[in-house]
Amino acid sequence: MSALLIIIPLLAGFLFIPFKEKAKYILPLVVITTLIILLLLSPDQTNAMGGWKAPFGIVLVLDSASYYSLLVVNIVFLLISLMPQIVEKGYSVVLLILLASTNGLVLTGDIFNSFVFLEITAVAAYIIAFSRKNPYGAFKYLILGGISGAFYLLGAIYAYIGTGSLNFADISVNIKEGFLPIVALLIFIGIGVESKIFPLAGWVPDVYDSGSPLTPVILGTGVTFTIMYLFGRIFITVFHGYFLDVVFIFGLLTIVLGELAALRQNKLIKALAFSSIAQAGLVLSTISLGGYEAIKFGYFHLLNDISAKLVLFIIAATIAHNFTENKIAGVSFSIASFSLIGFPLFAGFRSKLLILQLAFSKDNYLLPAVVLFATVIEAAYILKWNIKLWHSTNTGEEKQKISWNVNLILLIVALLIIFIGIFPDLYLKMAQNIADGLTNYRAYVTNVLGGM
Amino acid sequence: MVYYIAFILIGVGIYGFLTQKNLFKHLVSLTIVDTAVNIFIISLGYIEGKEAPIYSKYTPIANFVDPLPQALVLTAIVIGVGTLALGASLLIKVYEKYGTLDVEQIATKEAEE
Amino acid sequence: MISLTNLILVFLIGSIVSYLLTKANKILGSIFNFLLISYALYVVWNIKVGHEEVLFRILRDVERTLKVTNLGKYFAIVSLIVISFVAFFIIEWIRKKDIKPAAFNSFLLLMVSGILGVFFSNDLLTLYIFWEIAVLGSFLIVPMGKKESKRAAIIYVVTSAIGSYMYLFATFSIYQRYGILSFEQVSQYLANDSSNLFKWFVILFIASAGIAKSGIFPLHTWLRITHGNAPDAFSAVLSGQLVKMGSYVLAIALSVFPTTQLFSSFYHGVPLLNYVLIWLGNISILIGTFMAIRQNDMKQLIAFSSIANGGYILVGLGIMNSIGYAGGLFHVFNHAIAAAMIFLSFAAVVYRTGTTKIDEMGGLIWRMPWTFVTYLVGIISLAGIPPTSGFISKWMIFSSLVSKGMFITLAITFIGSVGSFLYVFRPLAGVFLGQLKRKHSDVKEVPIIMLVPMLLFVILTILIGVYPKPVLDSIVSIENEVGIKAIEHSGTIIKTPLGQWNTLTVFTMFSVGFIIAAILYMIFPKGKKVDLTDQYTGGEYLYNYDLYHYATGFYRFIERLYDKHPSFEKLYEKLVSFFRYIGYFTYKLVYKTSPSGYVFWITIVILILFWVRW
Amino acid sequence: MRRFISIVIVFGLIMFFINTLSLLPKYGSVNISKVSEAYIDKNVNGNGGNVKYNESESLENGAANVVTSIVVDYRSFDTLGEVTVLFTAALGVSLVLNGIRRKKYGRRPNFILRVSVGILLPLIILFGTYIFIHGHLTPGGGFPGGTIIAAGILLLYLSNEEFDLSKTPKFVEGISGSLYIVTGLVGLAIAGVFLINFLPTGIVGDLFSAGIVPIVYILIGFKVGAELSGIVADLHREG
Repeated sequence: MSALLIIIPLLAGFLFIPFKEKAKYILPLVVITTLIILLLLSPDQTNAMGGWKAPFGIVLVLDSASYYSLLVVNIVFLLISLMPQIVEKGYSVVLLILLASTNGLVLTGDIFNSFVFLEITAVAAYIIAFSRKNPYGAFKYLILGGISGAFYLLGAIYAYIGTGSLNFADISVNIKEGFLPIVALLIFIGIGVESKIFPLAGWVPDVYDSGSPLTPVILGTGVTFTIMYLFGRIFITVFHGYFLDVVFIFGLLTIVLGELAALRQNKLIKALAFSSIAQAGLVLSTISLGGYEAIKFGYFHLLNDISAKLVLFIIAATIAHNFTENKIAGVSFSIASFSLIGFPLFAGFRSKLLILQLAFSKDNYLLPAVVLFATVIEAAYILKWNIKLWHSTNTGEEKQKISWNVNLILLIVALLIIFIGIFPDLYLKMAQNIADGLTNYRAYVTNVLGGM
Repeated sequence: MVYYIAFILIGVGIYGFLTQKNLFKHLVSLTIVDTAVNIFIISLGYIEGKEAPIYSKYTPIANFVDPLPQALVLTAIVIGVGTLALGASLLIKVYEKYGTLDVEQIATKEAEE
Repeated sequence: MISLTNLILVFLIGSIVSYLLTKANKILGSIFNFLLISYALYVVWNIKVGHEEVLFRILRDVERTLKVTNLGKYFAIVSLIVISFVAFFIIEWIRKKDIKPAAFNSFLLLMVSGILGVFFSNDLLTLYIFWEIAVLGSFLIVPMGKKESKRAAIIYVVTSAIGSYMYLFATFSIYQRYGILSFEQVSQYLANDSSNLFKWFVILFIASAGIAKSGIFPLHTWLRITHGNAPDAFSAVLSGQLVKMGSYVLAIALSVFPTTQLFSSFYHGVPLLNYVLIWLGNISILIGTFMAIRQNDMKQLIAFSSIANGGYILVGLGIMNSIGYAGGLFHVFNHAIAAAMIFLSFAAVVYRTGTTKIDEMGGLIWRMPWTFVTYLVGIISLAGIPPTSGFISKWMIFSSLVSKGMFITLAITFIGSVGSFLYVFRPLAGVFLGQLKRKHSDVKEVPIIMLVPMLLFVILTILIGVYPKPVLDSIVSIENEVGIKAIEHSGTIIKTPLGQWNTLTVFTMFSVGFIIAAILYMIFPKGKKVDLTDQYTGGEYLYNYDLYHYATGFYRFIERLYDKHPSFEKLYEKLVSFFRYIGYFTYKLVYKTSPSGYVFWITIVILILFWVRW
Repeated sequence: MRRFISIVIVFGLIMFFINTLSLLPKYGSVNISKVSEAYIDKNVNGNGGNVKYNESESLENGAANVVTSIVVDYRSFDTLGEVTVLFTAALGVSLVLNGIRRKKYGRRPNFILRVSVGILLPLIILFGTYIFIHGHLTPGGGFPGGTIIAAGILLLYLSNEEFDLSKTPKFVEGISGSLYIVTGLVGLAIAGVFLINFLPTGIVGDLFSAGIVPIVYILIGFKVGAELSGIVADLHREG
């Protein structure tokens, strides 16, 4: 039954290809139906595609981790589909395909299938990254994605040679001991490019600054969450945290250099792109601290970051000048940026505090020092933009007025950020479930291989 | 033996990336890398003295090579084609905008903006 | 009487209410602000010490509690007095200024809620939370001032972020080592902790938040820009009160975790840590004084004086003997009142003339006499001349320095107070004395509502100068609470090892002298008032009316001595541009390169991991 | 200088890959993994074993070409993803190159080409359809068949200037793709499992054997043919 989550958007996409423009109206309907189906499904079930049991056929795993990640991704897509202003002509079909592929990435229990869905997400992302002004950025992203896809494929093949089958649970149980380093390295390269780790994520600023408002919003929130989930699924459940110390170092590098590079940007979207790189680095290094708590707080921080980024990117992409005429956008922009920095009344503060406390309890003094240093820099450039946009005297050339539904969504997310700041257990419970699903790999293996 | 050919081909593809200036050559190197990976996957399935995995008059009983890599390659090739097609169309747009496909000239043009 | 948590909640909700009210009508919103703040002052005034409340719970087992201590209560009363007077001042001031009034009022209340939380929090984490709320509140108001204030807000937040994040680092290392955060338990654990290094690290990092906020030496550069360019009335709050939050944390770091017991005495009973902090105070006194003399913008001049006075407070608190500590605390009160008074008078001057540059003004004494009086009493108290309260605290600090035998610090503090005469006189001469500029001829006195708080400040300073008992009583209670031998004082007599000081006799002497001078001034024939141009100067006819006002380059002869002084602002700017360059370097190298660059980085990562792994 | 560095890097990379050789089985002596063993003997569900051409009856899969059985039946979800990649690529090309007018090369295609197209085109189309109809019996299947048809369409484009498929590839693509999903959904409706093979699988080697495998492969053939000709059409358009 969980296959429906992938099939319905795909079917809608296929049917609406001849009349692309009208797809804009059915996009919200499709997302709502997938959400309803998701709510009807019970969290731990495994569906074998085509009736072939686990190590032989492809298996879709719906445990507590993938259930809540799907919930988050579909809600993000719902919010975006409710804002037709930012979706250009004909791109709704691409969004439908992207929704199908992100759901597929979360659900799949087979390494080659995850490669295929990763490629679908990548191809959809290249199309979204392209806009009149930015063909070169999209091309660079395509080359980088192509190469990383090839390495990911190599990793999958080595895993197949090592275990005899392509199933995640099978790989995690009986991969021959020599294969793990090489497979982990290649998969790390494959996912590293998408999850914005320092040296590999060269594409991020050019693609996020593609001129069309859709690109940063969907890539920065929905796709980032899916990739982070995939990272967690592979490196924790399948590899039992084997490669995480390397990822920790790369994460720290990403935070510091991401923030520094953001310091000199003179375009808001580029600065926010670097901020999302740094936040992704922070999430990755928190997760790679290892242990149930670390993963829980890592995903909690990711949830906060996603909600703040959603607001920031929408505003940065649509109107990037003074807020005097659209106040609601201005207020939600400030709230999101304060939550990003970690001022007390907002969500970001909670997750940063918990991450610091966790790092100290693991006697790791490097991560807090880096996090605090990065927050100082982040405070500098985010607040610079905040002030610039609130107090900019230039009467913006196009008096762009944000339409009411975009304002409404901005307000809802901003109030959610404040609500989480005061009562964090809504996000915490979600993060806890995701951490549960990812860490007890014994349940995962018995669920997939044992039961049929 | 074929593994060495596959690895050397990957090396050639990467070398193509590192040294070429023209963007279209990057696309070609990407295809080289893809084909090299496909060759490597196929070579992993070959078993000495066994036939192609098809039941037919000539090979009625199962005496076959490993069919799974061949199935995976089928998919990998099509993905390569998809990316290539999209890359080619993007290159058309890049050429339209910058008037050249040379990396340095594009960099100088972008610096002017 | 509502509890503290409800008071803070009232302020948080109040900030939204005042936003709506001021949107409706500016004056109504400001009056609402003033009433709310004075109500808070009333609640804080008669809250009994030791009252404790549970606030909410962040880290699983450690609850966040609010507790009223003498120290917290004293600081809270000082701050609320300053803010309520300024709030009264704002009722009139807000109408003319071009800032966004609704946002101004609401963020002011947000900041006050943060301040209340800071002074009454009972453990390190609650203090950090409310500290950040106060920083957020004040950060939102600062950019409403002049053009330069946009940049100033960023520098302000970054410096205070540096301080508070070091503080947070120390808080977490304490929590990880002991599992508790409240001040008493932490001081006990620290007392019997063995490793000296950890104690040094913790105290220094906690004090760093105070250093950043009260503008002590290494992190003092933000004061000039922020105070100079913030909206005028708000810079009174900024320097009168927000800087005191920094002194509060310094007081906690030094006295609540009793550094005297933690460390062996290094010099006449003063531990090495205190000695280092005292020297930081000295350097900031020197910097504050010498830089203030050079300033031409009056608000930036007083900003440097707050750096110097922050240094005095740190020196006072650092000595940790009964007189010195009391002197430091008393100076907190004096400087808060004096700085607020001076900045209010500047706000009044700017309200009328529109500029803060000293050399563009002159002779305002005739047009704005009451503002002149407030400014005069303010600078007398700031410089520490007897009848006002400023003198007592400085005198206490000097006497404790003498009794401790720290003569170099004594010399520096003397230079500081002499220097304060100098730089304080510059705006007096430049703005109020001298010839009245023609464009200011129609300047009238500021409206009554703005005058009332200024004159109340004047009365308060002189009253405390004469009768310091209420302030000294609370200082005695603090010293008992903190465990330092309290100073003995009765009414107007303060006993110190070097002799006693009777404020009443001094005041009577001064008033007698003042009356005699007034009588003499009345009796003797006054000079004939003559118009500027009506004079004969060797055949040369004076046609330029404004030429003879000598406010420009007032202390040029002194400034020439140290023109090439090391400027820390430039140093920090170089540091920032260094970071910016690293960012630019990575951006160019990794993010802006051609596809071959990307592939290069992928292969490099593979090779590194390959080389490391195998 | 740059060339020297890249040579060193490439050499390092190849050494990295060669280092992994020690793990891999020697070329030619790979032992078949348990999964492929099951695919060959068609006993994933345990009721297969010694399949013989033209004799064994109603097996769990029934396709003579084992690779096709994997691609379309055992791992059919992969192929669904696969088809989506091509679909997205075609969609992307049409979005990126949203030209309108057909690009005119301005020179008449030479005589030989115009005449030979008349003869060759039906053969190409016939050969292509043969390939994807017999997908489950002979090597090749939906993908190669579709490509051959698209090559035929390309030949048409080259041979005469005015030829232009307007929107037909989009329709064919859309319908065949959704039909593929519908067959999967029918399986879901009947047996509660997506993409199950609900038709009888007949004798290995017959034309009408192996349940839904040939149907799906024909649909894929149409879809791939339509998509690739769509891409060819877009590349031929202006702008």
